[in-house]
Amino acid sequence: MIALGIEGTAHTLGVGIVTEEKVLANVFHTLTTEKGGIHPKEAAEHHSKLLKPLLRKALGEAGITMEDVDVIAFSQGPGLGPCLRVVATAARALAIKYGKPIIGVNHCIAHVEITKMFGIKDPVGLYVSGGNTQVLALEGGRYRVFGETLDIGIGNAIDTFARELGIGFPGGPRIERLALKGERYIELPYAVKGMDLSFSGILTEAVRKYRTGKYRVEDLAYSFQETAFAALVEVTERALAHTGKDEVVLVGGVAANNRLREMLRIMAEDRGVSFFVPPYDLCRDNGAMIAYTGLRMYLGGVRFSLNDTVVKQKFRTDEVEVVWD
Amino acid sequence: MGLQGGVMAEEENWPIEGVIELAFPDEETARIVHESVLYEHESVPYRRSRIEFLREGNRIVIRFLARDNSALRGTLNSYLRWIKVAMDSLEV
Amino acid sequence: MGLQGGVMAEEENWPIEGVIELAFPDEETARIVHESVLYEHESVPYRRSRIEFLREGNRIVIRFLARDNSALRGTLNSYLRWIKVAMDSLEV
Ligand SMILES: Nc1ncnc2c1ncn2[C@@H]1O[C@H](COP(=O)(O)O)[C@@H](O)[C@H]1O
Ligand SMILES: [Mg+2]
Repeated sequence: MIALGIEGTAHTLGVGIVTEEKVLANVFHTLTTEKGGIHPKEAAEHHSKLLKPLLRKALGEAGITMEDVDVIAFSQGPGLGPCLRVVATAARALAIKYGKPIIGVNHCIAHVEITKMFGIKDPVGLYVSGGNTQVLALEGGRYRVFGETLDIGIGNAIDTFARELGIGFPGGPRIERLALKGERYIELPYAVKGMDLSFSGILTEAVRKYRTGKYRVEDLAYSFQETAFAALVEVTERALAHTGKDEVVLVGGVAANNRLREMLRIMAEDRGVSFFVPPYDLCRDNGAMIAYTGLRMYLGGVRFSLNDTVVKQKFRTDEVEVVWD
Repeated sequence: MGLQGGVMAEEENWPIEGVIELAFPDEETARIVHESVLYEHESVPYRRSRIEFLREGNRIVIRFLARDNSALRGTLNSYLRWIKVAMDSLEV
Repeated sequence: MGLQGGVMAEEENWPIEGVIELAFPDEETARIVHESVLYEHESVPYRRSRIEFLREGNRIVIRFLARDNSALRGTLNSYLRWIKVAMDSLEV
């Protein structure tokens, strides 16, 4: 079967086409602004302009037409209202015109589900992106959140710090490069808060220390990463211990970071669990993960009426009954 | 002009009123576009604007009241964006 | 609905038509806003949208035709922005 998925929860619009086994097309475009941050209506406008070209590009790359598609999936939430509404409207129009089933997909779950295309069975997921930071895993028929950020996403924390240093957006790759030249660890607040995470303390303190002019930026970048990532690894390890699962996956835009990969791999090896990171185009926000999750849901018997397609800005990870696994 | 229809009440609080009609090549296209956007329409909170969103044959009719200029702009931009997206999706 | 008035011709090429009416507290305000915006109105080139921009008593009436959705949005946003600017300057 073939599924087409449209992703558009935040600043990336993506269209993916997949089968149960492989990705036939996965195209996207991200709205970038100089100042960083996103204005929801601007992002919605971006998505509405790019929708047709991206749909055409994806169909072209997959070498199929809309008639060949069996299921239409879209990112139903969580995300920015105006962006979600664009994507849902497009998915409905396609579904009605071509008479295909439509499935609304939870974005956070899709980030983890796509790893199953690579043989992963039942992982603990560390999902790290600009706006989201979550440790999630299936338990009792739902994806439970075993820890998440109480304030900003790890990606946003890094980007904000980078902007403060005047090294532009997106900050992640640049902070990573700077951190390689770090030599000295500078104390920053610990980010684990009970079960959850908080990155605003690290950010505030790193910025304060930077402004004193007494610290090397390389050391600050290095310390920022070490402190924040240690917290992510700790919460992930706790979820592994709690669930007894033997697979851990790293997903989301921040999964690009080699230091985070390394720290997680070491933890996984220590525990004797397997560790997997999907190819980056399937880690970042993308349509293929939406298509794939929609397809799995459909094959597992999930059906949506048009009434069920209303967007959910605050769509919670544990709201979805995982009947398809 | 004087609009008819359900949304037209409390004139003083809604100093802006209007209608936009969009003609489509055929009734089927109008129906798909209308139905695709209808679910967004139904989840729009009533606040500073009120909207009727109807299909009549091959036309979509948007009737509106608004408390102020910027409410109107925001609302019309949303509806026109959704309509564009639905129309574009039909052309792939 | 069927709009009357001078701009309403060539239906096929102008699949979008509409009217927006804005009521002002009094005729004087409507007159000043209308006059301020009129200069902008008169310098807008006829291209993918056509606009009639009138005052009737305490109301400003915008009647329009557009070739497509984005032409309509562009035009409406301009007019509503000019009107807002004119209104804002009356309040200083
Ligand atoms: N090498 C990297 N290290 C850390 N963060 C990164 C890296 N590459 C990208 N990011 C971050 O990933 C986020 C975007 O991912 P997403 O929100 O999933 O689209 C941004 O906050 C980026 O700064
Ligand atoms: Mg994401």
